[in-house]
Amino acid sequence: MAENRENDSIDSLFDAPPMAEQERMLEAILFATAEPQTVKALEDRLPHGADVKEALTHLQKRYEGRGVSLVKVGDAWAFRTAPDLGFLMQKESVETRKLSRAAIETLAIIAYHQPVTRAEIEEIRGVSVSRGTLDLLLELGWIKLGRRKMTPGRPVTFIVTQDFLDHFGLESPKDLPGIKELRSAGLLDNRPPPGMMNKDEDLDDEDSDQEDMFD
Amino acid sequence: MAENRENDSIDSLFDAPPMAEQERMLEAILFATAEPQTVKALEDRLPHGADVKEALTHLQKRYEGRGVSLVKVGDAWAFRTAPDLGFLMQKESVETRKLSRAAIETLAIIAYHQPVTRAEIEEIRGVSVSRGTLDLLLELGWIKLGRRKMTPGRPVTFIVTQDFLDHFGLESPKDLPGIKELRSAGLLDNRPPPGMMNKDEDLDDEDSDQEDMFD
Amino acid sequence: MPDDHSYDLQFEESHDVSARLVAEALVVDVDGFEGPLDLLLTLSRTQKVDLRKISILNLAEQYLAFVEEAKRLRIELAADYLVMAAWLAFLKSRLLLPPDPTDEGPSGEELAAHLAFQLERLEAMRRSAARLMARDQLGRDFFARGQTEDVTRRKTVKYSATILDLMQAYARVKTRDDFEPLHMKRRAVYTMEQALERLKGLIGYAMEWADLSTYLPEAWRLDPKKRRSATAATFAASLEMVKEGKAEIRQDDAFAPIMLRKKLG
Repeated sequence: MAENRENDSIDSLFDAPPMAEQERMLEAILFATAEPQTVKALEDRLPHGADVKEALTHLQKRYEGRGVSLVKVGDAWAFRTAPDLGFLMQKESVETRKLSRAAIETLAIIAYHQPVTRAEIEEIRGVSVSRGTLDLLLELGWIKLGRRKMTPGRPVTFIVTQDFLDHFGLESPKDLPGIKELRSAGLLDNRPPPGMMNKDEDLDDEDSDQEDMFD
Repeated sequence: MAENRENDSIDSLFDAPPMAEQERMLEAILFATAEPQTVKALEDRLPHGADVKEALTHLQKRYEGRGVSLVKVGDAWAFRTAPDLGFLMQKESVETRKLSRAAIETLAIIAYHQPVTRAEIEEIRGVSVSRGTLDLLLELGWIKLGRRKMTPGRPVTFIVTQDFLDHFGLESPKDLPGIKELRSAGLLDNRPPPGMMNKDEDLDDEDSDQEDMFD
Repeated sequence: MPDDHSYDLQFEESHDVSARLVAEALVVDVDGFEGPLDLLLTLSRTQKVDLRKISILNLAEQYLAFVEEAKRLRIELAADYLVMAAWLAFLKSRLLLPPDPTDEGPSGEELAAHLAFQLERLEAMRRSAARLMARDQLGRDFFARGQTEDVTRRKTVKYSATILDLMQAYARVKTRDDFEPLHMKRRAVYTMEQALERLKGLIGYAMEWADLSTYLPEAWRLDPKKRRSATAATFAASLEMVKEGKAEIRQDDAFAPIMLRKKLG
């Protein structure tokens, strides 16, 4: 008996730590390691005699339904975000930008002159209209393709959309104020010195770097 | 009655998720990153109406005694492995550059006396502080520039960073070992040499600054 | 100054043989000190008392003995050690002589108290530094998450435009027609008078250097012929403005853009 007890105590010196402690250890290792860990690798790290498989099972259970879960990746183990919370790993930001001068002018011309072709827009603006400007307006859902013109080449036309009307609080494109009204509202005479309002806006007119502007 | 019920259901549409769910979300976010996250940043990422502070408290309690724990670093939070399990992580441990005695003392002086000017550090150590020492501490990200002192010449001050707190496992500079005793013993006072009393008008600056050094 | 540090004003003739021995030992290793204050702190430990109860007078004696010893051994001491020695000699005399009522400066007691404070503070900071470094450290004793998951950033850009923006834009386009038909009809010639007229209106706003080409009227920018004419006219007009002292012009290199701005000052 006495001998037995002695043996016990000697054994216990080399005993593996209690299961709860093994679990803590695995938790810390799996948290801090950069790679998923195989059972073998975990066994090498834990004190001799630890039952890694059992501890992993306990740990997995403990994380069930939590924000992260303990998952098996091939033959290795790792903590991963709970699948239903993946959306939290995306940072969404909304940035409000002003439309470039080229875009707002093109939009205005389409609104006032629809259906209007690209060549007509260019004629009215006096400068070419970049593909990027039209694409942006199409993407915003403010303009769409109208029917083709019955002129040579049957060019496509652009018209404004219901979204456009909604956004600008208009019932119909006919509600847009006319030139006379614009003038009497003082909008036609307050012309800022061209090119001096804002350097960036001025550059837009070249439309060359239109694309870059919206990156 | 009917109206009330309607309001209720509308309100519930905008209700924050239940606390347990908020806790899961924070758990996922904080597990996904190595950097401490400020309460503000966490609030931005959780659904509107979430009570981040309360959820953090719950989460912290949940991890008490585990292999990883939720710790507060300044006004930010992070999961860190329990210090008693460091021995398991030999593979992860990073060999830090051995700091010179001058660097260690300078760091301690900045931590305990912040915001502190270079001249004040020199006054305390009794020797000049080399540019290299401050550069090293800046490079480690443990100190940064604070606001200028309102004394002649408006000298820059140094303060410790969140990285410093994180590195030494401190929740705030108030938790620096022995800081209370040092303060009550007057050893953190900015005591000018006798005969120079009038020159230093920033005397009472010292303690009031302590509070808001992390803004 | 509150006098919460006690120090010994009694000159102790019996000053420690052991302190002398320490001083001699220190001399050999003078490079190991980080300056006079560090040395004073080390010397003060030989008094084997709480730093608050240290005898500054005794310490001054020790330091001066140290410096003497260094001189005897022909050891070159850095200037700040000698400055400290001179100051401590002064302090010693202040502490020993009865105070001179006509003297305005701080008393010996005040100076001694401050030195005691400095020593205690340095000692405290050294202890604190050691305690700080003894703490568990990130990456050594505790660890951050190893497999971080990157947060993907999804940026949504919302464009804003009001009905007013729209109308102003249209007005801008239409006004261009109203006010510039002449240019169209007279085909691709932009006169210097026109350019001068335009530049006079614009130059007041041109605080920064800007490429000459940005001063061209919009309708004259795209068509190469028109552009050439407008560029020539605008260039001539800008020279005119420079001559009048209203503008400054520069070109950094041959064929580099010609830059124009308002004459400053």
